[in-house]
Amino acid sequence: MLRDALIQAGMNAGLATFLDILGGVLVAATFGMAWVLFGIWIERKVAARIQNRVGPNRVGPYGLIQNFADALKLLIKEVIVPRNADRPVYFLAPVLMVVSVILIAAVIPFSSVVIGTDLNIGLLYVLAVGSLGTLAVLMAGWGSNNKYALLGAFRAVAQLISYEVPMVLALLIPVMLAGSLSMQDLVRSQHVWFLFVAPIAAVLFLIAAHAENGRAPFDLLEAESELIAGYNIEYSGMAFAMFYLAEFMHAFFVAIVFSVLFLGGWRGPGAETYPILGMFYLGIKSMVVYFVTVWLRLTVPRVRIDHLLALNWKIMVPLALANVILTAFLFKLVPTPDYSAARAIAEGEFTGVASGLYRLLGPEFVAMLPLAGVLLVGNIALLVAAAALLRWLARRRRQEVEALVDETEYAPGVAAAE
Amino acid sequence: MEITIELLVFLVFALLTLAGGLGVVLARNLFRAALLLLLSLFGVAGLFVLLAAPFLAAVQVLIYMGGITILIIFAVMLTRGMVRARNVFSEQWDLAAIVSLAFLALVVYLLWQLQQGSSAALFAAPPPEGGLENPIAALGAALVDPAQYMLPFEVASVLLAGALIGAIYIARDDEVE
Amino acid sequence: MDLSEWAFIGVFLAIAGILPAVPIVLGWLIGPRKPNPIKTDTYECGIETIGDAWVQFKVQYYVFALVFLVFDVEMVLLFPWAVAYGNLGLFAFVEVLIFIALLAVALVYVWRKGALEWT
Amino acid sequence: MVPLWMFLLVAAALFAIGLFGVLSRRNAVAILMGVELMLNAVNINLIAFWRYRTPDTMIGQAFAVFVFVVAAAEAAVGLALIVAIYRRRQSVAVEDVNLLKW
Repeated sequence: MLRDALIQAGMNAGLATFLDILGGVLVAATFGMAWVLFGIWIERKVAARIQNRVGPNRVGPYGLIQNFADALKLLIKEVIVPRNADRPVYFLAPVLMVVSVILIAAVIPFSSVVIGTDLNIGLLYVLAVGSLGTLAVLMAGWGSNNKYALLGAFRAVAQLISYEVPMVLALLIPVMLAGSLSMQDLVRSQHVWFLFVAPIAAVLFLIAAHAENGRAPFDLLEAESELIAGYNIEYSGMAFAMFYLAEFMHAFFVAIVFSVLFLGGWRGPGAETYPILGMFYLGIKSMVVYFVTVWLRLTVPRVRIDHLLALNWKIMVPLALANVILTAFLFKLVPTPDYSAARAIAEGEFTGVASGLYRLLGPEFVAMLPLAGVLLVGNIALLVAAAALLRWLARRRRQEVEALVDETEYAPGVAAAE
Repeated sequence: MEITIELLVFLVFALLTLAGGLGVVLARNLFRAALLLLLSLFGVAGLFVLLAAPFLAAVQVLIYMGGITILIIFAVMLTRGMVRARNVFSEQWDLAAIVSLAFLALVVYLLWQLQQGSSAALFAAPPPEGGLENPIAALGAALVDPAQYMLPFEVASVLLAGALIGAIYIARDDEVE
Repeated sequence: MDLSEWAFIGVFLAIAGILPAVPIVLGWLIGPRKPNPIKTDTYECGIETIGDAWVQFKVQYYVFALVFLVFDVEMVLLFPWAVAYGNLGLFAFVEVLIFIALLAVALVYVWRKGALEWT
Repeated sequence: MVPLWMFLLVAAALFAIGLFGVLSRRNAVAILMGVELMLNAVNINLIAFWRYRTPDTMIGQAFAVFVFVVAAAEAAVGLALIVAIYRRRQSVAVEDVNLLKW
């Protein structure tokens, strides 16, 4: 749009293209950062409500400009560089951390027309960019040259790479259903929200992405009481602020990506004709998801590292693998939805209840219902089976322990008999 | 030859790749070497994008930068004491340099010969237009097509399973603690 | 293929690198800079640091990285399949079933070997 | 437009650099990094030829994907061996691993 206007104003086509791209980039890149200044305030207010406090309330109305004050304060703080630090690595780490998060914004479809660039490998791009954050953590740990930092970084990396597995496995399901990796295609094929078609994948993705972000209950990356803040212990001032910024931005982007992949993105009544409505819908959806993650963060206590890794490798990964196989099987079992036929019925002559239904609910939605229903039932069945299996395993384990207790002389029954 | 933006971008990525590679080979500190390896791998990913293979670029970042390099860094950390060693090169480094340079010279000579001779047209021509409509779907179909790559696909799974089992078996030999 | 959409990513990469670098440089310029030996010492809860940060790490970290790498590669192989799956026949399902089953066998082995325990 | 020979030249140079690393370094991990560089050089070649010769099939890309698989397997087993050797001998210098040498 901007490009055409500039060319009409008599500008060189190449320069106009560049300015067009630059404009888009600046908007998409600063969007995340601008959000954080506001989002931290929301999060602090929500946290305060949950913990029965007031939250920021001094700087500005309702403490709204508290964050600007904080940012200013961090700006005039000294950036202390430890003597033994590996300087280039030390300073590169926070930059890479922010880059790995901010780059996600390039492919997020904010509405049917507003998208940075619709790569045909969009989702894979998101995953690839996200995996760079792991390297930033390692670099921060090494660059600080501190035992706590390096140990914390190693733990953090063990957690981050572990949870990447169920996350990626869960994302195979939307890709399979949409038949494309492009983010815009993924949104457009959600005639029924993928949350209802593939609930297991949605929940697995949300948990894994939350763990990737390193927030409570998975905040072992910066467990204050064990690792005195982990890999970013030696950072101060603005260098530390960048880690903080990256974490908050990541939390918000996780919410957006979840909305795009499982809650229909910008889809909603009238979103195709009025793209601005689409942005509004996406905003609402991602705010709801964001609230859920903040809620989780503030109410669930931190897990132990062995539990954390066991949850991942012994429950989530097998479940995700079973889910992929089940979904693939059911997907082949049900005939592929015939959207063009459905559209023809909806636009054709009015013949009774069926065509009325198609017209009322939208032809694509009705056409996708059988597939969605079968997959939903399959997902529920898998979940019930998994829960039963876990119960059975837990019961067996408990019986083993109880049998062990009976054999020892410390068991109360034995002692009384003697 | 005309200087285009594409050519400049290519030069940048080529420089990243080669400079990173040289850094990996010459760095005394192994952790720095691993970071320079990242730079080189990133350059290669950029070259893949220029070659119209964005899927492979993403895979390069995901597997190489996010997977193999982390494994290498972990191995560096586990085998301490060698990071800031005095002699990073063996006694035969001069021989190694001669062999590598000879190899490079040979390839350059061959390329030059080809450019002068039979492959002149191919070497100067721009890449053909068109290509596949949906390359990723085509790749997916090719990977499971019995007439194409079904066997390598399954063998890859066997290889990876074997590598995992073997590597775990080796890395966790508990008798030496 | 259209390279212009990748031009966007390229420019984005440059901007994304500059954005976080600017505050750090600003902070470096604006903030005070009064290093002293105690301040720039490595932090270790008050006691003096002995030796390098390089303590001996557990092999367990490496084991998790190993399992992750293998899974990562397998998942990347599955992505093209997932994209194409809608147009493929039942054989594609059977093949991927075998593919994942082999992976699951490896996972079960690692599990039984106790390599997934954090000791 | 970038002509094919430029890609081939970069690949050849990267391969030579990797070769030098493999032949000259003492540390086994560094040698493995050299091998990774060589594998990447091969991948550049594969994709360059795919792009300029057969862009309407998936031959080159499929091949490169399998190179990735092999590289991952090689890194996993190779590094596991290095870690195991280090645990036995407290060294990863290749000249210290000479049990089979005579």
